Amino acid sequence: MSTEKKYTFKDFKSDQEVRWCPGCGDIAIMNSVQKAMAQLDHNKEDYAVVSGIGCSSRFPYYMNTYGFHGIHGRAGVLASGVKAANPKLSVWQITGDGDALAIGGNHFIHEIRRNIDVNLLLFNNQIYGLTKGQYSPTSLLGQVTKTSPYGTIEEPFHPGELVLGARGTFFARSIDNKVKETTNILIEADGHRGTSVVEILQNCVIFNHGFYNHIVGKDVRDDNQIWLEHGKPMIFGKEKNKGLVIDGLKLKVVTIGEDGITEADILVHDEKEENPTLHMALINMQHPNFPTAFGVIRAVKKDTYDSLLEKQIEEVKAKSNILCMDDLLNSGETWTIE
Amino acid sequence: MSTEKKYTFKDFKSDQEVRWCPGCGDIAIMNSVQKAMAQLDHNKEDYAVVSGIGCSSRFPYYMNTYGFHGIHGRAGVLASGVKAANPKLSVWQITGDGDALAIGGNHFIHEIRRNIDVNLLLFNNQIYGLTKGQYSPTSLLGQVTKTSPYGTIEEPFHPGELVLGARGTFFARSIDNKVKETTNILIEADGHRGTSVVEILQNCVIFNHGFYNHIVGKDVRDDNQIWLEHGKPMIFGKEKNKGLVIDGLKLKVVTIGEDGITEADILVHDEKEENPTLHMALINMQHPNFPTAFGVIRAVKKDTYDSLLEKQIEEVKAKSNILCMDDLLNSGETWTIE
Amino acid sequence: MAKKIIEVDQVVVKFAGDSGDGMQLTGTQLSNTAALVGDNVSTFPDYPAEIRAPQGTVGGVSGFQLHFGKTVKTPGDFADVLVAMNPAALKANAKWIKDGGTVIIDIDAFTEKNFKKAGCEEDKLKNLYEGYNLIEAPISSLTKDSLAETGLDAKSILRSKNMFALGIVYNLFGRPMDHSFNFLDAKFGKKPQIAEANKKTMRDGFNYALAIQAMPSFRIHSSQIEKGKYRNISGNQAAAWGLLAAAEKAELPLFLGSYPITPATEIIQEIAKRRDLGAKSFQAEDEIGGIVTSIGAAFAGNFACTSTSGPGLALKSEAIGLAVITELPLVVVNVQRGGPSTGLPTKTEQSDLFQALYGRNGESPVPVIAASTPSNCFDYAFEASRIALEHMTPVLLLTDGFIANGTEPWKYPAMADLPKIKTKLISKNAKEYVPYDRDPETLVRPWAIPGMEGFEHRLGGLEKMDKTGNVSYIAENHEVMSIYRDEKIKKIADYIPEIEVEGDKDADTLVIGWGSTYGHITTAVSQLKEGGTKLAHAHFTYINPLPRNTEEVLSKYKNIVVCEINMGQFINYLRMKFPKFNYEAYNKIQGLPFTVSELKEKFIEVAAK
Amino acid sequence: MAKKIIEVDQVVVKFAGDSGDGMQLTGTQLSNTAALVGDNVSTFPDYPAEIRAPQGTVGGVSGFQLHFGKTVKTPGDFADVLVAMNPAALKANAKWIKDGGTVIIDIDAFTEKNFKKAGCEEDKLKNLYEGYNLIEAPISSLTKDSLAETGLDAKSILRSKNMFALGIVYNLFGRPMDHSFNFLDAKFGKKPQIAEANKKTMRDGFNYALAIQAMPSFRIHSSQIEKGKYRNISGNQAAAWGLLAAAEKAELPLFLGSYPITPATEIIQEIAKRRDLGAKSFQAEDEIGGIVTSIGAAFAGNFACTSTSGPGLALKSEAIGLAVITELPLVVVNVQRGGPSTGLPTKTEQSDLFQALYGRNGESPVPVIAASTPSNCFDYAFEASRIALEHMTPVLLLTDGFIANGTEPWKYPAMADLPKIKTKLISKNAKEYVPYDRDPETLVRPWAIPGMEGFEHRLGGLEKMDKTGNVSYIAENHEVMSIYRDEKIKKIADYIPEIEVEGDKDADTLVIGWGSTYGHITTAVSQLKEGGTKLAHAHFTYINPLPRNTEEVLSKYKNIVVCEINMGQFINYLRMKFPKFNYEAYNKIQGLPFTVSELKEKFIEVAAK
Ligand SMILES: Cc1ncc(C[n+]2csc(CCOP(=O)(O)OP(=O)(O)O)c2C)c(N)n1
Ligand SMILES: Cc1ncc(C[n+]2csc(CCOP(=O)(O)OP(=O)(O)O)c2C)c(N)n1
Ligand code: SF4
Ligand code: SF4
Ligand SMILES: [Mg+2]
Ligand SMILES: [Mg+2]
Repeated sequence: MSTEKKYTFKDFKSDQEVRWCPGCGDIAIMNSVQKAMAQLDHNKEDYAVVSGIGCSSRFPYYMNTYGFHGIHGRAGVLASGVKAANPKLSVWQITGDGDALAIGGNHFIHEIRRNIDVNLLLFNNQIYGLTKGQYSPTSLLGQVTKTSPYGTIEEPFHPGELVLGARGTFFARSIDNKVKETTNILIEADGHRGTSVVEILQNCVIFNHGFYNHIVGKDVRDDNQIWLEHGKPMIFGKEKNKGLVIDGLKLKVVTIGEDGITEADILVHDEKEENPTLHMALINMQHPNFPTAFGVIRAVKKDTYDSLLEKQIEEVKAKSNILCMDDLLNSGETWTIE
Repeated sequence: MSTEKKYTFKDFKSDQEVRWCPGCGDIAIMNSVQKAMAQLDHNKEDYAVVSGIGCSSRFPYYMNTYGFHGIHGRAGVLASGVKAANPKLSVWQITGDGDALAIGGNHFIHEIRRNIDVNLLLFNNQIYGLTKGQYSPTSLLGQVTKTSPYGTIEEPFHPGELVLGARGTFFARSIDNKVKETTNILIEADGHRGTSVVEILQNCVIFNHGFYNHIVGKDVRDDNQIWLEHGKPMIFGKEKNKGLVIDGLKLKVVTIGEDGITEADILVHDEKEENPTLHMALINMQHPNFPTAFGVIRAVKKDTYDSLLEKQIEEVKAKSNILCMDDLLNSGETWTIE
Repeated sequence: MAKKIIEVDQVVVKFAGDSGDGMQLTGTQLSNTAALVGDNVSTFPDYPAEIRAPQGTVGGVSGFQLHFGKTVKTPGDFADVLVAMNPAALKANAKWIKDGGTVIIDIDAFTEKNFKKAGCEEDKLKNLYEGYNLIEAPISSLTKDSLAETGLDAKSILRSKNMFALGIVYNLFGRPMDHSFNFLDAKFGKKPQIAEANKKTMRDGFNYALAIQAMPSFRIHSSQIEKGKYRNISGNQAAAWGLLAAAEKAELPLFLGSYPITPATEIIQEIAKRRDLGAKSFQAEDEIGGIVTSIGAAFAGNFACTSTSGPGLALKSEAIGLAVITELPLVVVNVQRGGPSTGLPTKTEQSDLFQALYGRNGESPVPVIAASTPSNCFDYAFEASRIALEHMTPVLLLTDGFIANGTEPWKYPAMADLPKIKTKLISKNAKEYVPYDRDPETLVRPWAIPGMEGFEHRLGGLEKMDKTGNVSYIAENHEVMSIYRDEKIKKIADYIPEIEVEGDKDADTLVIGWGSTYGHITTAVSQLKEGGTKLAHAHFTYINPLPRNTEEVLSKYKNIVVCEINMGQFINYLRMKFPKFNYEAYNKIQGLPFTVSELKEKFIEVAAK
Repeated sequence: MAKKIIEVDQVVVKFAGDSGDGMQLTGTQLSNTAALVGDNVSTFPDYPAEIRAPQGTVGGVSGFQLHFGKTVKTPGDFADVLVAMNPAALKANAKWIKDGGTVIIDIDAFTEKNFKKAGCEEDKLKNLYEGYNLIEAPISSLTKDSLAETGLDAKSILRSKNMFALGIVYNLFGRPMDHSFNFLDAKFGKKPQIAEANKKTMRDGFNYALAIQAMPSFRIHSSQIEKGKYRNISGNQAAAWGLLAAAEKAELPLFLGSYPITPATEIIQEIAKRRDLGAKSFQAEDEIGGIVTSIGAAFAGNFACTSTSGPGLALKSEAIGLAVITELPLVVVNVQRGGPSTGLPTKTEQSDLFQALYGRNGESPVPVIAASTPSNCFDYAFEASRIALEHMTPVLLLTDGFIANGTEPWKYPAMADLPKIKTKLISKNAKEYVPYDRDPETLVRPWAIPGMEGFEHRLGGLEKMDKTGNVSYIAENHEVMSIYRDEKIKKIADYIPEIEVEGDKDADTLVIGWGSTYGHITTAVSQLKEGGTKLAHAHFTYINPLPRNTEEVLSKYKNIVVCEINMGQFINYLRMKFPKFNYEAYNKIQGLPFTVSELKEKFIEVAAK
C-alpha cells in the first residue's frame, strides 16, 4: 500500500447538482462513500457505482466514477452483471429498502447466495421516498403511510436476517450521520471478497423523519447502540458498563460489576465465525430489550461467483482443444463434399 | 370434529390423466395430499389448489378441487391473492424449487413475511424438471447439469433457512415416499394459521435420480434422518440411541449410554418456541456430520395478513360514516348549482 | 388613475415557486373557490421529479396552473397572471405568459443569490419582463409585517407567504376568501393560532392588491353551469372511485393489487382509504405481484383490478396474457408517462398505446379504453369494469399524467343512476358447470368461484380444450380457441356506443384525437369555428374494439388529421384497421399536452388543403 | 415377386413412438447418415409438453420427421414412410401419411392393452391402414431373438428395438450403416457390449428388410450439393454459435445472461459449454435477471446477449427499454412458441412479432430481425450482433420452435470469411468522452467502458440531455432525443441488404413471408412454377427497419399475399408502413408450420385472381 493517497474525497464528486432534500441522510452517506474511496487503493476509473430507482438510487449521478442508474429493483442484477463481466472493477451497489427488498428482493437474495463480489449499500429509511411516502418491506407493523392510512398489517423484514437466510458472508450496519464509522465499515466491506451488505439507517426528513430517534437520540444513543468490533468484548452503555452474554441459546444484557459480572464474562465479537447462530442473534437484537448492533457483524470467507467463474474458464480452457471459433466449427461430426 | 369423514382420497382425484414420469416423486406427494384432504374438515369446494409452472406445478389438474395452474414463479402471489380475496378458502400452493426459489423467490419471502394463511408445498428435486435438467437454486455446488456442464459455481439456498430469514412461522420437511408422515405433516400445516412451508424432498427419476439417496437409502436412512415431534426428545438412529444436545451455541450428536449420556440429556423438540435460533440450527443440520431433520420444525403463532385485513376492514367500517358509494360521492367538499 | 378592469370569459393563472412554497395548495384553493362560485375549472399541477430539488433552482420549481371561467376544457396554454415566488420560478415559466399578461413576483426573493441559483443574470431576466405588466410585490416582507405580532417563529411566518399571494389573486379576480377561510379552520383545527395567521395574511394580501393601482382587476363573465351536485376531482381519484362504483354495482368486493409508481400511485392510495367500503388494497412487492394477486382474487370471485404506469405495465405483460387465456375479469389501469424506460416520470405522454394493445406474447387480444378528462376517468373506469365483468376479459384503461393529476369540478352521479353490472357468475342452482361453454351471442364463458359446490374446475395458462377447459395440445383446437378469443373482444363493439362527431359534421376535415387530448382539441376546434374554419372532431375513447361506425365516419372526410402526444401510434393503428383512408399525423413528444394555439395553427393549415 | 423399387427425388420418413422409445436418436442417426452421403436434409422433432407422458398414450408420442434427397427445404408435409412403435404413435400420425405410403409397425406392440391406452379400438385403427402399404414387423420379438445370446437383461435388450427399426429404414433407402456404427462405438466406448448389441440389432433389422418382399426399396436421385465442409446444426445451436462468432469478430468477451425456457433453453446450454472460448453464461434467477445482468455486462464492455421465448420476452420488456435509452449494444434472441400465456410451449408460432416491435412502454424503437432456416440462425445471430455493436442498440432476433429444434446440414464458414465487427469503443487516446455525441451519419454514440481512464460517465433510464447524457427534463430535449433514437434505427436500413425477390419476378402475384416459413413457401412457389403458375416471393428477415427497397418491390405486384403462422401481425405492420397497397392475409395458428400443399392451394387461388 502506498502511503500517499491518490485522491481526496472531492475527486469523487461529479459536476451534477445534488438534488436530495436538505437534511436527507443520503447526503451524509455520500460523504462517507467518497471518503472511503479516497482511502482505498483502486484507480478512479475502476469504480462502477450502480443503483436501481428511488431517492437513494440517484446516487451514481453525483459520483465522478463510472455509474449506472438502473431500473427499479434491478440494482442487484445490474451489479452482478458488471462484476461477472469484469471482475477487476470495484462495484458499488446503491439501493433503497424498496428497491432492494420490495421489487428487488429476489435479486438481493440471489446475489448474496452467489456471493458476487459487490459492496451493497442498503439505504434503509423504512419508506418509499421517491414516490412520496408509501410503506416499504421494512416499515414497522402498524405504521401509517400513504398506502396504509389505517396502519400496515405486514411484519417487516429484518434485512440482516434475510441476508443470513440467503447464506450471506458479510453484513454490517451503520447510521447515516456516523460518517467516520460508516467510512471505516465501507473500507472493510470493500476488502471483503463477496457480497458485502451494509445496511445504513437513513433518515428521510420528509416522509419518515426521525424514525430512528429511539436509537440515535442524544439521550439514548449510548444505551441503545452497540458498536461491534472483531476481537473486542461486546460492551456498550453510557458508562461502558453493559455487555452481552449468552444465556442458553439466547443473548442477555448484563451490567459489569453487578451480580459478579466482570469484563471477562462478556462475549468477544468474532465476525469470522462461520456458524451464523450468534451473528443472527446479534442482528435480531431489538429495542427496547436490547441495544441495536452496529459495525461489521459478519465477515466470513467463501469463494465468490466471479472468481469461481474465472477459475472455471481457465480450467476448461487448459483442457479443451477448442480455443477459437474455427476449432468449434470444425469440432465433432463434419464432412466434406468435394 | 365429526368422526365420520365426508370424503375418501379418491374424491380428490380429477378425471385428467396423470402425466408425470413413472416413478416421479410427485405422484406419491399427490397421494399424501389427497389423503390429508380426506381427513380434514373442509368442504371440497372450499379448497383452492394453485401453482406456478414446472412438473410439480401440473398438480392442480389432477385434483378434483378448484385449481389454478399459474405462470412460472407466481404461485406465491396467486395464492396470496386467492386467500386475501376469500379468507374462507383452504389454499394449497404447489411449487417447485425453481418456481419458488428461482423466479419466484421474491414472492416466496414476501408471502412468508406477510404470513398469509396458505399451505405452501415446496417440491424440492434440486433441478428444473420440466425444462429437462438445468440446475436450480437448490442444486448442489459443483453439480453437473445441462446448464452447468463443468459443475455449478453457486452455493445453494437452504429453503428452511430462507424461510426463517423471511420471518417464517411454520416450516416442516418431508420425503416424497413417506406418505404417512407427509400426510400428517400436511394436516398440521393446514391447522397452522399462516404460511405453512412444507419442503418435500422429491425424486426426479429422469434428471436428478436418487439425489437424496444418502438420506433415504435403506442402509443409511435411520442414521441420517431424524424425525422431530413436538414435546419429544430428539432421538434417532437404527438403534434409537443417538440424540441431539446443545454444545455452546451449536448442536452436537451424542450416543445415549456413552459418556454418561442418558435420554434425559437429549433436547426436547419445541416447535412453538418463538426464538428461531434452535429451529435454524435444526434446519441447517447437514450430512455427513448430522442427520437431516424432518417433521414439523417450527410452528409459532402470529397474526395472518388475511385475518388482520378482515379485522381492519371491520374496525374501519365500524367507525366510518362512508358505508356506500353515495356516501363517498357526497363526502368532503361538495356544492350544488341550482 | 382608476384600476384597469379586464372583461373576460375566462382566465389562466399560474402559481410557481419552490417545491416547499406551497404552490400546489395555493392553486387548489383558488380552483376550489372558483368551482364553488360556479366557474368551470381545469387545473394542471406540474412538479419536479425530485422530492425536493435544491431550493431556488429551476429544477426545483413546482407549478400549479388553473383555468377558470365560462368555457374551460383545458388548463390553458398561456397564463393571464403568473405568480412567481423567485427568479427560478419566473425563468421556468416566462415562455408560458400571455402577451401583455400580468406577472406578480415576490420582489424580496429576487436577490442576487437567487438569480444565481436560478442560473441567470438579473439583466437577462429583466428582459423577460418586457411586454408584461410586472408587479414587484414585497410578498415576503409584507407577510413578515403582517404576522410580526403573532409571536410565531420566523420560519412559520414565512411559510404563510403563499396565503398572501392567494389573497392578492382573490382580489384580482373578485373571488371570495371565505371558502379558504373554512378550509384553514378545518385544516388547523387543533392549532387555531396558525389558522388565524394564515387568514390574516390572506386578508392582507387581498387588501394589498386592492390598494395597488397597477394591479388589474378581472371581471369574469358568469358561466352557465349545469345544475347538479358538484365536487372537485382529479383523474386518479376519479379512476379509483369508478372502480369502487363498479364493484358496488356488480355486488362484488373490490380487490386492487398494485405497486406504487408515479403518476399512478394515488389510485392505490385512494383505494387504501376505502376499507370502510370493504375494498381490499394489496400493496404487493412489485408490479407482477400486484397483477397476479389480482388474478388470484378474480379467480376467487372478487372484482379485481390493478393500477400502474408504463414501466409497470411492461412488467405486467406476461400476467395479462394469463388473464386473457383464463378469461377472467380484470381491470388494468395504466397512467401513461414520458418514456422510454424511466423516461420522464412526472411528465405526460400517450406512448403506451401500442404496449397496451400488443405488448404480450402470442395472440393476446385485450379491450383498450382511454379516458379523456379528469372527471370522466370515473366513467371510463366504470365502463372498463363493466366490460371486464360482463365480457369476462382483462380490460386496459389508459389515462395519463395530464388528466390523472389535473382536476376539474365534477357533477357527480347518484349511484341509482348508474347501470347495474351483470356479472357472469353462474347460478348456484345450475345443473353443471362447463368452464368454457360460451354464450353464443357474446362468446363469453360463465364464471364459477371457489366455494360453489359441485363446480370445481381447473384454470391455467396452457391452451385449453374448447368447452371443458382441460389442457389441450390439439392443433385445430388451438386455432378454434384463438379465434374465439379474438372474436369475443371484437363482439364487444356491439355493447359500446358509436362514436359521435363534434364540431361541423359536414366539414371536409376530420380531426381525430384519443384520450387526454380531448380538452385541447375541442377548444381549438370550437375557437376556429368562431373564426369560420369548419372542422369535424372525432374523439376516441374506445380503442379496442373501435366503435362499430368508425369506418363509416372516416369515410366522410377528405382530410383526416390524427393528433397525439407520441410519435404516431393511434394513426398507425387506424392504418392497420382502415388502410384505405389517408391520414395525416400531428404529434408532439415533449412531456407536455398540446397547446390550443399550436393545434389551431395546424388545423388551419390542414383545413386549407 | 421382385421388390418394388420407387424412384424419387426425395423422401419423408417419420419415426414415432413413446417418449422412452428413442425416436429422437433414431431420427438423428438417419438424418446424419443422409447428410454424410450428400443428401439435403431437413428435420422436425415433435415431442410432448410433458417430460414423459403416460406410456402408450397419444399424449406421450414423441416423433421425429425428416426429409432428405435432392431438393429439400422443409421437413416435408406427409411421410412416405412412417415407423410406428405402438398404436398411439400410429393414431397420432395417421393423417400425416402420404397416400399410398408405407407404414411399418411393431406388431408386437399392437396389443389390446395398447389399443386401449391409445384410446382407440383395434378395428377403427385398422381402417386407418387402408390405402397404405402396411408392414407388420415383429420388431420387439425379433430384437429379443437377435440379442437372446448376449446375456443382457430383458430391459436393456428391448431398449435396442429402435436400432432394429433404424436398420430396416437404412435398407429401405439404401443408406449405409457404418456412420451409425461409429456413433455407437463412440457413445458406448466404455460399454462395448452394449455397442455391439445395438449394432447387431441394426444389422438384423437391415437384413430383415432385405428379406421381406413387401418392403419397398427407394432409389433416391442424387443431389448436387455445393462443395464445402458440412455439419448438421439446429437453429438454437446455430444461434448460439452465431453469437460466439460475433464476439470473436468484435474481439469482445461474450456474456449471456439467461433463464431456461422452452424452446430457447438450448441457447444457454450451448453457451455454457463454451467456457473454453471464454464465454460467460450466467443462469439468472429469472428472465429479468437474465437481461439486466447482460445490460450490466454491456456497460462493463462485454458483448452481451440474452435468450428467451415469448413469456420471457414479456418479462424482459421493461429492461429492453433501459437498453434503448442507454443505447448499449445487446442482442435479445426470442424463440417464439405458441401463445398466449404459457400457451403451447413445445409448439411453433410467429406470434411475438408485435411484442418484439412494440412491447415496451414509451417510444422505444428496436431493430428486429428474423432468421428463416435452422442454419441461417447463425447468420442472423451474427447480423443481429453486428447491428447491436455497430449501431449501439439492443436488437431483437426472432426465431421459433420450428427452426430452433429443426436441423439441417450446414455448409459452415471459415471465420476468416466473416466480416470484422467494428465496435464503437472510443480510443483510449481520445481527448475526451462525450457519451451522447453522435456520429452524424449513423447517429450512433461512442462507447466508453469502466476501466478506461478519464472517461467516467453516468448512464441511466431517465431522459438524457443531448450530447452530455446528463439527466434532463427539458421539454424540447425530450423531442430531440426521441427523434434521434427513432432516426438512428431507421438509418440502419442503409447498412443492411435490399430484399431480393425469388421466383418469377415479373409475376402478378407476390407471396410475402417472414422468418421460419421460408422453406415451405419457397418449396410451394417452385413446385407451382413447375406446374406453370407464376409467382414472385419476397421473404423478409430484416423486419425493423425494412429493407430500403421494400416499397419499390411491393409496388410492382397486383396481388400481395402475406403468409404467417399467427393471426396477421406482419401484414398489419406492412399496412402501417405502406398503407397504399392491398394485402391479402393467409394465416394458420395451430402450433404447426404451413404444409407445402396448403400453401400451393392458396397460391393457386390468389394467382388466379
Ligand atoms: C417498475 C417500477 N415500479 C415502480 C416504480 C416507482 N418507484 C420508484 S422509486 C420507488 C420506491 C422507492 O423506495 P426506496 O427504494 O426505499 O428508495 P428511497 O426513495 O426511499 O430512497 C418506487 C415504488 C418505478 N420507478 N419503476
Ligand atoms: C416466464 C417463464 N420462464 C421460464 C419458463 C420455463 N420453465 C418452466 S418450468 C421451469 C423450471 C421448473 O423447475 P421447478 O420449479 O423446480 O419444477 P420441476 O419441474 O422441477 O417440478 C422453467 C425454467 C416458463 N415457463 N416461464
Ligand atoms: S424524500 Fe426523503 S429520502 Fe428522498 S431525498 Fe427527500 S429526505 Fe431524502
Ligand atoms: S422430469 Fe422429473 S420431476 Fe418431471 S415428471 Fe419426470 S421425474 Fe417427475
Ligand atoms: Mg426507502
Ligand atoms: Mg425442481
